[in-house]
Amino acid sequence: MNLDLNTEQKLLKNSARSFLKQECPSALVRKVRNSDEAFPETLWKNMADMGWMGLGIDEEYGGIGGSASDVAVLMEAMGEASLPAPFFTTVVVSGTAIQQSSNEEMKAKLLPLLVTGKLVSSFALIEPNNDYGLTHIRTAATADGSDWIISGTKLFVEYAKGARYFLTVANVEGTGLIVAMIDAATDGIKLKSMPTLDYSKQCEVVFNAVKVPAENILALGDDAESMLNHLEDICAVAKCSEMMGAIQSVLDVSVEYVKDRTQFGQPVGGFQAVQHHCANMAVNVDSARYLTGLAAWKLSEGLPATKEASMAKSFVSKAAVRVSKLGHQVHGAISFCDEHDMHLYLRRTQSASMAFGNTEYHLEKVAQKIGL
Amino acid sequence: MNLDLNTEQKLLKNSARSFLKQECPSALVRKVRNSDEAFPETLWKNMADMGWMGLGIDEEYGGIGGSASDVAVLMEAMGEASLPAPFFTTVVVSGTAIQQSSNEEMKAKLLPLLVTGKLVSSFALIEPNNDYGLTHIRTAATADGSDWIISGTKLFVEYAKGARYFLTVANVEGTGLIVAMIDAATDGIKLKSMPTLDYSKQCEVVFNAVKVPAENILALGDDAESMLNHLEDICAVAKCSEMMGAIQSVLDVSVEYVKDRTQFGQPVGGFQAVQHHCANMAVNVDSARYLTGLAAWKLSEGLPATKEASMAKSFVSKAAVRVSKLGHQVHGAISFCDEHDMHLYLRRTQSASMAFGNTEYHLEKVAQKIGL
Amino acid sequence: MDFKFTDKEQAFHDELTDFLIAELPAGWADHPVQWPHDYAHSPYRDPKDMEVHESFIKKIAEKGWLTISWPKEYGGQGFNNMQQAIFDERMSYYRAPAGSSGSVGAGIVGPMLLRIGTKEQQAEFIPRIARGEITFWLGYSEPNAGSDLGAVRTTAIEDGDDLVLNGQKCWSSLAHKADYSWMIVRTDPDARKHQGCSFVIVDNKTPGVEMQPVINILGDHSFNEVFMTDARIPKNNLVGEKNKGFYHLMQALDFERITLVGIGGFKRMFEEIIDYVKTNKRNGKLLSEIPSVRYKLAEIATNIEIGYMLFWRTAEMLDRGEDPNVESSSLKVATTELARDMAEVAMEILGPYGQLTESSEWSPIRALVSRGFLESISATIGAGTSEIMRNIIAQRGLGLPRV
Amino acid sequence: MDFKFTDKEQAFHDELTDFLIAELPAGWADHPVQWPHDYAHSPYRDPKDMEVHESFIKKIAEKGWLTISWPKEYGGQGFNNMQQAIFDERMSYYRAPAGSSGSVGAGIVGPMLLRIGTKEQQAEFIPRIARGEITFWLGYSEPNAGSDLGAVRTTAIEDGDDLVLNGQKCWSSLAHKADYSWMIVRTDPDARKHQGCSFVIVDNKTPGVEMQPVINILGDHSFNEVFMTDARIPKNNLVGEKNKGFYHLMQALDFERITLVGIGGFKRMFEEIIDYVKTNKRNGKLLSEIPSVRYKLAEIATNIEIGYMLFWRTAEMLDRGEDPNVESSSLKVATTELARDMAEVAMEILGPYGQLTESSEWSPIRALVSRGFLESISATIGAGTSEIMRNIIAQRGLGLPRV
Repeated sequence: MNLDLNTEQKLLKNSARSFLKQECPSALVRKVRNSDEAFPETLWKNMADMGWMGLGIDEEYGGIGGSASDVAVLMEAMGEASLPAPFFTTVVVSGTAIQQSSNEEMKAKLLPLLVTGKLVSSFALIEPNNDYGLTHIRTAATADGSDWIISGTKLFVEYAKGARYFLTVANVEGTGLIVAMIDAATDGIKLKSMPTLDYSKQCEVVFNAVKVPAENILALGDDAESMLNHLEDICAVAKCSEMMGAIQSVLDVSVEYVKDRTQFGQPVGGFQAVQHHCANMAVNVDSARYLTGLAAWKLSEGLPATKEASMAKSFVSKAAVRVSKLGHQVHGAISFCDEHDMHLYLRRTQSASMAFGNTEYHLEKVAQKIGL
Repeated sequence: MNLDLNTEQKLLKNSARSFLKQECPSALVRKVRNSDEAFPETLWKNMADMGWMGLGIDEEYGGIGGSASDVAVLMEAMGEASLPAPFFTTVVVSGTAIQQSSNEEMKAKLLPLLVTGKLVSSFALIEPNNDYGLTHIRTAATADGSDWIISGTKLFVEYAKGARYFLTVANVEGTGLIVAMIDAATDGIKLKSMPTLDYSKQCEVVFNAVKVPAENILALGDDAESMLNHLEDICAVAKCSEMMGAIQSVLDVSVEYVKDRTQFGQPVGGFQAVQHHCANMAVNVDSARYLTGLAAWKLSEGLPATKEASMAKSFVSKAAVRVSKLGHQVHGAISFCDEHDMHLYLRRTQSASMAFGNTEYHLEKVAQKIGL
Repeated sequence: MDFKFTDKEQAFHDELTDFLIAELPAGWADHPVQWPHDYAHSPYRDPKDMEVHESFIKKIAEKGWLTISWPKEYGGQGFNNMQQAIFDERMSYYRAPAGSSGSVGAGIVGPMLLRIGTKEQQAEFIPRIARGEITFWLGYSEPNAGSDLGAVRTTAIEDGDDLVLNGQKCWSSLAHKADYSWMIVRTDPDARKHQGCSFVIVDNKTPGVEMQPVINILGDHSFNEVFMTDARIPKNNLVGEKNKGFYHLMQALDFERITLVGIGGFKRMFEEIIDYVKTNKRNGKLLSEIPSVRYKLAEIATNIEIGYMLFWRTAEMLDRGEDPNVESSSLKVATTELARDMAEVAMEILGPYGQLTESSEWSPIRALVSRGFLESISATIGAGTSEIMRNIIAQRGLGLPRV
Repeated sequence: MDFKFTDKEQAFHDELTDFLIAELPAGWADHPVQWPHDYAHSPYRDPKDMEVHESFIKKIAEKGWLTISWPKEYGGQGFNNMQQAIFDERMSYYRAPAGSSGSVGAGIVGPMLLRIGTKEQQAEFIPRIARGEITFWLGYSEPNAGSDLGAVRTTAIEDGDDLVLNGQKCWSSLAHKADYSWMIVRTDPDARKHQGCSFVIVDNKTPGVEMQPVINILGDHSFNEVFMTDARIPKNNLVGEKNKGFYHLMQALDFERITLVGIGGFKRMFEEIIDYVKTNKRNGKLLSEIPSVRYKLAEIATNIEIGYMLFWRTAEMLDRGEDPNVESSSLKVATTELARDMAEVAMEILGPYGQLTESSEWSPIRALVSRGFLESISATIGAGTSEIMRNIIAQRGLGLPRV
């Protein structure tokens, strides 16, 4: 048993942190937020040059391999930096989906582009009738010769404006779900901004009788179901890692601040109430770290991971927001200013806590897995 | 608006507190706990001499009248003293039920006994199939000429062994509920102890074809339903008052202790963590007090009180246990000894929190009342 | 206990309610953009709403209701504090415009001037506050004096008939939109920490007073940094006893904690959430049919009721001539945590929809929840952190030692 | 991160599991009456179970497993701390008898003697601890030294070859059933608070050592007050460096926090609750079908998983030669709060049935929940309150100042 990172992961973590500190300071996060661009192209290119887009992608497609635990390390560093770029939807979600697919054509076509950063992909799942999960998908896919016609509205599609593909889930009446890579350049696609508190440039995406060639289908029926179930674990753990990065920063920044800030003639970190807030943050951060690590490890080992992924998502979603709020509380008014970074963590953790199933959603999954 | 007690209530409170301090010290609570007697007869007699059994009972039956708010004052003092006697089931529950009944015969027969302390009555509601509420009542009442035959098992019947009557809820197939005063001396009644953590001498009561004369029926059908609904509010508020008394004591005793107890060269009450525990206790106690007061006032005014009663029960049930536990925490190990009184409050609040509907039960009632 | 208004109070409650329904434009409550217990003060998305806002304040001022608990001679109605509380509750319930930072003038500065101001000061400021003509900002916090207000360093040194101010204030809410500051300054730099401070009124237009905007978490300009450099104010603007500012401050803080609550806003916001869950489906089910949604909202309803009672209690105490020092602290702890809890519960119920920041067809409740989530972060910090409030409750309320 | 046992660890885990299943009577786990993380120590309702208890301890001692992480020369197996942790987990999961206060000897005194004891002390005590022949009680708390152990006043003054003890210990768990005390005493009464203390081993039979029973919240005699009046012990019984007892104490407390957890007991208790809700109806519905029951139990399951990882972490650190001082504090905070939460959740789920204190046909889960509810009150207090644990995490873990 080793509850630390292994040597390669430590290296990866350090290099990711120093890269992002340099290339993705919080000033950039604010700049992107205030601009119309979907994400900073230069940063994206530099990330690709670091080889990150190949993490978790098989070597035969130009990737560098690596496990879910390695991806977790990177996601954590990105959470720490509030990365304003579509790594998660492109590499983690779409990369995993394409690799899992039996559609060799898509793999050969898209993965080499993806690993070099030339392909940005977004994930179009949620619909006006639902808030998460695979039920109530009304976006319809109907066969049209060997093609498919897809119509429906998708919400909360992150970084849709910069995407070249939409990894899309639709429903084939009577058959079940279908997972398609829809080329963003196809006729009949309309985007509308849905600004959210985490600055992640989410969009409403309307597919109006969009023609999708058969070769763009990643999975259908049972395959689609099992792909999406696996993605659910992957997404949950990745979001936990992202939150981990954010709250580790919250803790570090807070501890530093309360050591320094003086009130009533002593560092505020000397007050027992502040100390206990910080201790609670630390216990939450540690607990979140090990739970996330356990789930990522199970995924890495190819073991059934749903219980652990859902335990992590249910716990970290709550813990991360709790820690973020405590971070604000020990900072006081200064953390309520835009110029301070504390709220960036709060925003990121809050949105991540709701993404891909909130606490109750995942508690219900845990309940099922423990035999209830 | 007056969020304090009125003058009469202050007098009642003071006299009740000093009476109980004298007549019902915690040593008596322990003595009764360790003995086979259902409750201390002398104490009961002295309480009757104080006129308490007539509180809330109409003057025409020898009572002294008084509102739900007045009863709340007394219940609070009894909670403070962990009173080991059936005032609640006799005066509050049975007294209210008999008065509300249109059975003038029962009123004339039982109320004069009740107000003089000569009648002890217990409340037999819960059954093996349920945990609270009026659903799933399987104790069956069948007509037998002008009499009724009642069969079934009741659980958690407080002070059953000392009771002369059981206020009992049964089901008449096809007709609905029936509320009866069953004479404890009737053939076919068996009692078995169900020891609980609050020392309240609860019993399982088995009615085996018990013959109940028609004149013992307090209500039937819609009348029974409306009587029981009213009783539910009454019981909820009385239990809140009882818990209030307990947690006010917890707060008072704790504050006194932490001022006195020295560790690390200062009173432990000087430590911010302890201060904040105490502050949290105080805010909870105040909140519980006003919510309970509001519900009791609504009952006193004859206004619809279900929303307020359920708000109070849902909140106070949680707050009281929270406060009791904080009381233990600021006391440390000493409160974990039998000889210390702190656990008496914990026991009383925990059992009361579960009695007559727990937090979720009452939150659901609140939800209905706020239009959900 | 008795939870009924007196006939007079009830009559005022009803008159005010009728007035608000009659005078506010239909559907007005959907215009202000605010979460209960906010310190962020950016009330409207549509700038045109400011016209309604200003004309409504005039109407309220005409009724003499801006300052109803003040003596009639000072432009008030001579009503009691309970009626003042009823006014605050009704106004906040209807989200009626209360004047840009008007509450600081009418809620804090006015009552303080009536208690400790000179006749001249009362004559100068009170009628104008009552008519809604002038507004104030609170000059308390400084970079090194946040929770520890005893550490204020801004000095006000006598020089002839003037006081010369030097120093810096921060987190000065809406200072840039106000006319005057109600400021605590150090008048005896040699005195010990909690001695040597005094209250002064500072005209924003005083030469040497400069402001820098600070953008808050919501992207709004509500805070300012205010720099005083040899800013001269008349000695007459010193309010209360010189060097006894700290004693006055305690009372001023009580008023602040009570004034800021806006208790009716909780009820109104809650009603909007209730409406939403009763009319919106998710995953094939009305949100209101989900048991955990029902429990959570019932719990919020209960806590709102508690907030109301803690609020009425402070008014009741003021009417009895008591200082609700500890009670206003309990009120603040309870209602600010409620502001956060309600945002968090709403977020949980709305799922990803809760995070939307701009009104669109997909935003529940005019995208107020994401705003409330961020806004309420300040609730447990501003005007005394929850930690300071708990210290007060423990030390002043329960008599635990100051160590 | 890697959450796999090594092959050797896994083999031990499996061997031990097989042993426990084979050697414990069928259905044994239903006999002990205890809630996870209890300090109350009254394991059985049926006195006959004590026979099984004692014979089982002998079997464990024969396997050399009472002290598996000790060097072989001292009767141990020379296993690592992770194997020790596996042993603790399996034993507590199967509710296997661990010896009356045996854990104090094997879990705290033994490891301390191996680190700081003399060869003679090791020779005298270690083999007997390893064979389960002698048991210890912890002589830390005194009437004025609870959280503040620096305030111990019991003195041990040199007199010839003896130390003469005078003073009083309290909350002495199971002292009346043990043979020796592992006691902290003041050897230099003139030194400053945290100096001048030392550890001694005190034979219960020493003349001048008197005990008074204290009945705990559960009605059991587990605590004692212990009075030392001119009690003479050999100087050789002083363990570690004289007057440096406080440095040793920190390490002893770490062992205590880890030893006491009984992490497997959480899993076992939880499984019983799960079984119960799956097979019992209330109001026409299986308890397990109620959404809030499902959520609450899923949350407990998650927190048990966290407890397990915090537990393994301390073992991993010990194996790396690190002091898990902060980590054992996190472990204690997390697991003791879990012990309380699990009792509270079980109480909520069981409703009035949860309060039953004696096994009857109406008592769910052998009436353990009411016991757990009371028992777990002590969890966040004993062996260092949660407040002290949080101080340690903040000050030693995060480097916040001691003020």
